[in-house]
Amino acid sequence: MENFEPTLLGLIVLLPLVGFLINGAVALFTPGNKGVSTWVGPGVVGLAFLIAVVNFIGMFGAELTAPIVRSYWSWMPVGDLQVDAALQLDQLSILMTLIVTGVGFLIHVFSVGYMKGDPGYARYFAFLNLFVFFMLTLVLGANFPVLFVGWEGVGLCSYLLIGFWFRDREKADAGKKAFIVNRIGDFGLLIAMFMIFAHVGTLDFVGVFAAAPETFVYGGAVVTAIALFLFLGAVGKSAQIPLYVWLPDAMAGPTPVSALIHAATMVTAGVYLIARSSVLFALSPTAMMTVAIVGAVTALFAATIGLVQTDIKKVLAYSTVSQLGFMVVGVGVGAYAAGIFHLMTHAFFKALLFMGAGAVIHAMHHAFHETHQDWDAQDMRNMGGLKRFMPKTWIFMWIGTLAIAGVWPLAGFFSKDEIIWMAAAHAQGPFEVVFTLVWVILFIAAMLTAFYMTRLMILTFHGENRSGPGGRHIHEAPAVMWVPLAILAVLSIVGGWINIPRPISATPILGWIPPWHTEWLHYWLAPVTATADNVFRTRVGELLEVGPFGGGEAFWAAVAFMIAMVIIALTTVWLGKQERKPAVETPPYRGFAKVLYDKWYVDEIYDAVIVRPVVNGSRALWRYVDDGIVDRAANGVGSLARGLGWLGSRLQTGNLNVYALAIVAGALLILLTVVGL
Amino acid sequence: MTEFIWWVFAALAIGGAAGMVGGRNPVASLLSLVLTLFSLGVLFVLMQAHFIGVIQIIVYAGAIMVLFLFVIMLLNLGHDYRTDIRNVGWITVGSVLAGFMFWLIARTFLEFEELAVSGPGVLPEAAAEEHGVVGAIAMTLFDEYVVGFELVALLLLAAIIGAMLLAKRRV
Amino acid sequence: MAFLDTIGYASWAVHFILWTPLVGMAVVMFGPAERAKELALGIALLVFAVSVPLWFAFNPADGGFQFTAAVPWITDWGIYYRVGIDGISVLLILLTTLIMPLAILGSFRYIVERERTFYGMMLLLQTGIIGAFVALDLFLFFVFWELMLVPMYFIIGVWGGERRIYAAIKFFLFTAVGSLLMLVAILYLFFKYRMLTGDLSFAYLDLLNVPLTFTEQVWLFSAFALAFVIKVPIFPFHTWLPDAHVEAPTPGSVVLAAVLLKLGSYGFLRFLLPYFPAAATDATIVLVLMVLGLIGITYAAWVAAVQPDAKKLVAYTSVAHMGFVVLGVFALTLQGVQGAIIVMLSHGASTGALFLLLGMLYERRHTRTIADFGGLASVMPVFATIFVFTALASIGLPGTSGFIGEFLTLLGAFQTHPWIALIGATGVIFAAYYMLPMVQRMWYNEVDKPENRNLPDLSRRELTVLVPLVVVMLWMGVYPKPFLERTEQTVVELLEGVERNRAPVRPRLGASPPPPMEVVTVDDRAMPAAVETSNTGDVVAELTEAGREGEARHGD
Amino acid sequence: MLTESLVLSGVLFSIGVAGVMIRRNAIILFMCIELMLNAVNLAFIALAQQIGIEGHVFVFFVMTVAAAEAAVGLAIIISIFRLFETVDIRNFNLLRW
Repeated sequence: MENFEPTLLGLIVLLPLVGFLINGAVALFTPGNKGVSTWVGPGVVGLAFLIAVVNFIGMFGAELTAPIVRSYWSWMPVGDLQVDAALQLDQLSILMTLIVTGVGFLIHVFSVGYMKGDPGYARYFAFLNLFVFFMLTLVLGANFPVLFVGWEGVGLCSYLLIGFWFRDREKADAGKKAFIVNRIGDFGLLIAMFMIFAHVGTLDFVGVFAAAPETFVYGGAVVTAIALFLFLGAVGKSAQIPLYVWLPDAMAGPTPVSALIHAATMVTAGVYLIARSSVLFALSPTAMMTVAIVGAVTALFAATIGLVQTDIKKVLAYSTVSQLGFMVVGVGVGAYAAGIFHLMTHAFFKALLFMGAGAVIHAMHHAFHETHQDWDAQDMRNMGGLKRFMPKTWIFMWIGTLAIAGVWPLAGFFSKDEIIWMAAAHAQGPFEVVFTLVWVILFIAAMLTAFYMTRLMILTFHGENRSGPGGRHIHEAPAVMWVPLAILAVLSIVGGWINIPRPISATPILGWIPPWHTEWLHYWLAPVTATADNVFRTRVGELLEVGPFGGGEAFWAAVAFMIAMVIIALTTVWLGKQERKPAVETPPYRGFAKVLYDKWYVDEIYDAVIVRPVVNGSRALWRYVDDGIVDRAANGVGSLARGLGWLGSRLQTGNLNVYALAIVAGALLILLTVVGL
Repeated sequence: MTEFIWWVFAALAIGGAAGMVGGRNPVASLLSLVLTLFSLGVLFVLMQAHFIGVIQIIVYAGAIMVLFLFVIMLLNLGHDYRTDIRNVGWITVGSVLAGFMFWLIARTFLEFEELAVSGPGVLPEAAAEEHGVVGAIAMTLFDEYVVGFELVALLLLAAIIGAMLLAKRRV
Repeated sequence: MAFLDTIGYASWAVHFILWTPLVGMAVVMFGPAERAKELALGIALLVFAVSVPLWFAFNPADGGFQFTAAVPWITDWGIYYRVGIDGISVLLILLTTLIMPLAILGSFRYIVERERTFYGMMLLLQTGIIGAFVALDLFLFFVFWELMLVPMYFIIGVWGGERRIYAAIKFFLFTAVGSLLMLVAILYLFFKYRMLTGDLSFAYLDLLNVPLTFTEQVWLFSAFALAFVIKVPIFPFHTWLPDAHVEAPTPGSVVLAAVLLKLGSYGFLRFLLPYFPAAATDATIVLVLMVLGLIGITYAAWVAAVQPDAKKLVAYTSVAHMGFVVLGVFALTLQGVQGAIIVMLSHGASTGALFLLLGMLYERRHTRTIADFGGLASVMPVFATIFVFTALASIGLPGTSGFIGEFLTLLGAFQTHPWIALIGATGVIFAAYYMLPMVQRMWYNEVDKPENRNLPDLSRRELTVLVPLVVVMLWMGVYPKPFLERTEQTVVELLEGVERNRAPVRPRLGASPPPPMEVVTVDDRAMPAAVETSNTGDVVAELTEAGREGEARHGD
Repeated sequence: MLTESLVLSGVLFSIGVAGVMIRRNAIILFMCIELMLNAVNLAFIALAQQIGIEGHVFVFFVMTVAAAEAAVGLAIIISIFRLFETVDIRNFNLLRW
């Protein structure tokens, strides 16, 4: 290893915190002062990004084989438990840092335009900076507790930002729901930490992952339990079945927040956690299978809901859940690099799509505001034909759509197809059938993705405008908003070129990508995932070269590309011909579409099966157990004493003769005991 | 002779006591009690307690009983002839308990007499020979029990004030 | 440090902290009525100022008692004024001295009648609490333990809400019942000690050496435990708490939640574990207590979630938090006990702050019903910020004190009772379930009540009250090492002692020359105290001599 | 005469006891108490012959206390009478349950 010294590592994390403090102070004491927030908010994140880039360049040349851990202070030193407030710099964490600060910076810049005119401007940037701070703590933390600080911290910021317009009860509710559901995941992460400490005796990443292969029995119950509890944490944060329900509701927050937190960064924390703990998962085939199944089912399930949603953000939200399912499958089948790869590309194109949607909503909102129309600015049925008014946004969003649909040579093609292929390549060992099934499901989900994204584009940008009188007031977004979109659009195109699978780069047409290293990300992340890969290789075997139904990676990638193109084309033609009306005039869905539109009634089922019983149970506990039994028992003892006292008081007749009699009788008793009969 | 007088006054004392408990008219009861107290005074004298005997007659049979009489008269209770003695049941129970108590007391005293104790102190006769009848008590009272004596004086004072306050007609 | 030596800090600090409030009570009660609050605040601040150097003067490397002193009191019964501080009590004392001035400052507007008596009672309460923390003589401890009840009874009963008498009596009876059995147990230990050694002593360290059979331990443990679990309180002895909190005036609630409850858990550590190690490690007893703690965590959280009264809600959350303490303590692991202490401190800061905040709201709106509020965040942003922060600290958000405590207790409990810790960890979910809806209904949503539209934000005085607590919560969350450090050695020795003495009958007394039973840890800095302590044995001997002579004279 | 005196004292005391139980007139109850006090005085005097002059001193004290008691007691009876217009103890039972 070269002599690589991280540059200002602590400052990366600290800068957004400083930003938070400044913006927070502004928000509390001079809420009208927007100038400070405009510069400080994006500025600190940009600076952090620059520092991350410097470090990345340094690491690029250094070929690190072990993580660099910087311990700042001893946080929880209790006996054997020694937890430091420490940051860890390695290939995975620098990559995440780059995504968080890079995409984060762009979204901050976009927000300057989007939130202009909001009375909570400074508060918004305070929360956003705080989020970046926690997210960086999460990805840079050198042990589980520090990661957990970030983990819960981003949950907090998500809560605060979803409920940013807290006057609206629905939005506040959504924030609350997100926090509580996330806490279920946090519970899993906590238990996992306890188990790790109980069995390994440390919570430092370096220590745990080094000791894990020797400490745990391969496939044993302990490591499976740990992995599953970790996965529970990931399920909560990365919105997988059954805890995905908070994410669609989370769209109540400002759209840049959805882009940053609920698409690009926070929700991918679960994927990061699994990749980070790859060793533990690799040691438990059962856990890996569970992860893969959950990811695949989520990918398909969310995609089906996305097919019929009319709210532009809801479509993107379910799309995010679906894409997160892809990533989870990636890390679940042991393709950590593929999962992280998709995480990265997804951060680009989903942030792009969300901010594009944000620009659209922004425009629609202003238009409806001008004409005092009481229409939903997010309902795609009220849009249509926007490409005329917002050509830049239109182009950028098409790029994002093609990227997410997996069209060559955009980023999504490489990352998504790698995951799909990896599911097939891992279809061996004890759960061969399962992985095969996962692979098929992912294929279907990918096709659905192409459909619903194309539908979104058609409904929003193509056809006749359905905005009523407001249509005349729709304008293109300002530069501060479209420039970040442009940057992300470029990244959505070229972002995938860093990790072109070897079989594809060897393929004639598909392999044409000029300057980038083949499978670079694999090499880059190899030091992080090496242990896990070793475990897999020794226990299960080398990856397959041929898929379950024959054909190699390049073949299936080509097939997927073709199918995606066909679906996009067909959808464009089919939907382009349909007649549409604004939301108020559209009849509600019927039949199966309604089931999909109502999200398979999962929220209602949860409400009936979990939420209501808990609330009613709580009320019953209070009324009947606490007041009815416990308190009544306590008061009953009091009443009993009072009753006995009442009985005793009957002796106090108030008649002196009786008292005299009692005295005499008592005196006689005493005399008797003294002198005897 | 002394013994005969003792028995006579003992009988009078018991008779007076019985008369007091059994008498309907409070004034009659009171006079019976005076008789008992006077008899006791005589008995005290017979038992070498000349000073106490005299006080008994002056203070007790005289002053205190007159106080009682005053009160009875003041409250005009003399004419109330409705009996205030409780019914037969109470009389039976009361008598049985009192009798039982008497039996226990008497038995104890008899046993005590058998022990024939004698204390370390100065016997009344000897003291009276040395200091005279009054001096015999005075020597003890003002020497060893002087604190108690003073306290009793305070007690009396307090009782007088208390009685005045209590009996005073509220304005 | 050098400065502290120069003024002989170690020799008088404890006594000063202990007795100044009592003197202050007299000053306040007989001072000018219109200056009562300022006087009381001044005294409380003085005590706090004097107690702060304890933080530095306390020697963390020493697990025993420091700043000790022993002065004969009722020598005929071996009762001494014995005080001392160890790692378990030092932080709790500091918490008390910190909370008191804040509670007093926080009640400036709340208390409008009988001010002198009120502030006098607060100061008396402080003496009682600190006394219970520093007492090293079981009799003295009991005196202080009971002394606390009196002012608290009056604080609730005189300045409370509508059902104050009910609440005050309930509080008093619950606590008194428990403590009476504790008194019996103390006397049992005393007489057993006398029977074995012929000496009379209530000294903590003397009675520690009384050998007990397992059965005896179980009975005495139960007697002590009852007193403590009622105070803590643990399900099903908790019902006095919501009533007391709801009816008590703000400062009463603050002190009750922040400090008074801690005496129960302090009792666990001070008495239950070291005195009855066999009982305290018995699998059944531990299981019962842990399950009760667990019920407290989950059940209280559920019940809290549906309370219409914000103060009652917070009161129930106290039960839930103290459940974590029970879990941590009876896990009997270093992390668990350390975590329990942190939870105690953290709960003191966060719940104290919550009660203060609710009190400030009450001063503005004269209601505590959650439904009467709504949308306040847009009216009072600073208030909202501090409230939300405190609420989040209370539910254990990482980076605040609550997390450290809950994490360590659960981690500690997991080492010995994984299943219980597993269920206990669901408390983090339920914490969000009770706290967030309250926050939302009070602070978010639309401002739908016209009364709420023009409420003033926090005043400077109110900020002064709250900011120190916020700082403490953050400090403990970000850098808890100084706190952990101060308690660690004591806890280590405590657990070692428990482990060593698990076998029921401890053969220490009589069998071998007893270990130095008087205060062993004489600190160099505690010079005058040290002289007194080391001579205690002789003093006792002399006094007994004198007593015998006296008796002989009487015989003549 | 010692035994006889002591027995006499017992007789008088018992009569007093019986009186307290069976009479309802407050003044007579009072008198019964006085009788009991005197019975005890008798025992003191009788025993003083054998044990010492202190017995006389005690009788002296008893008498003073009795005098004080009589004064206060009678005063109480007077004020009670003012209130209830009777001294029958059945009528003043405010202190029952």
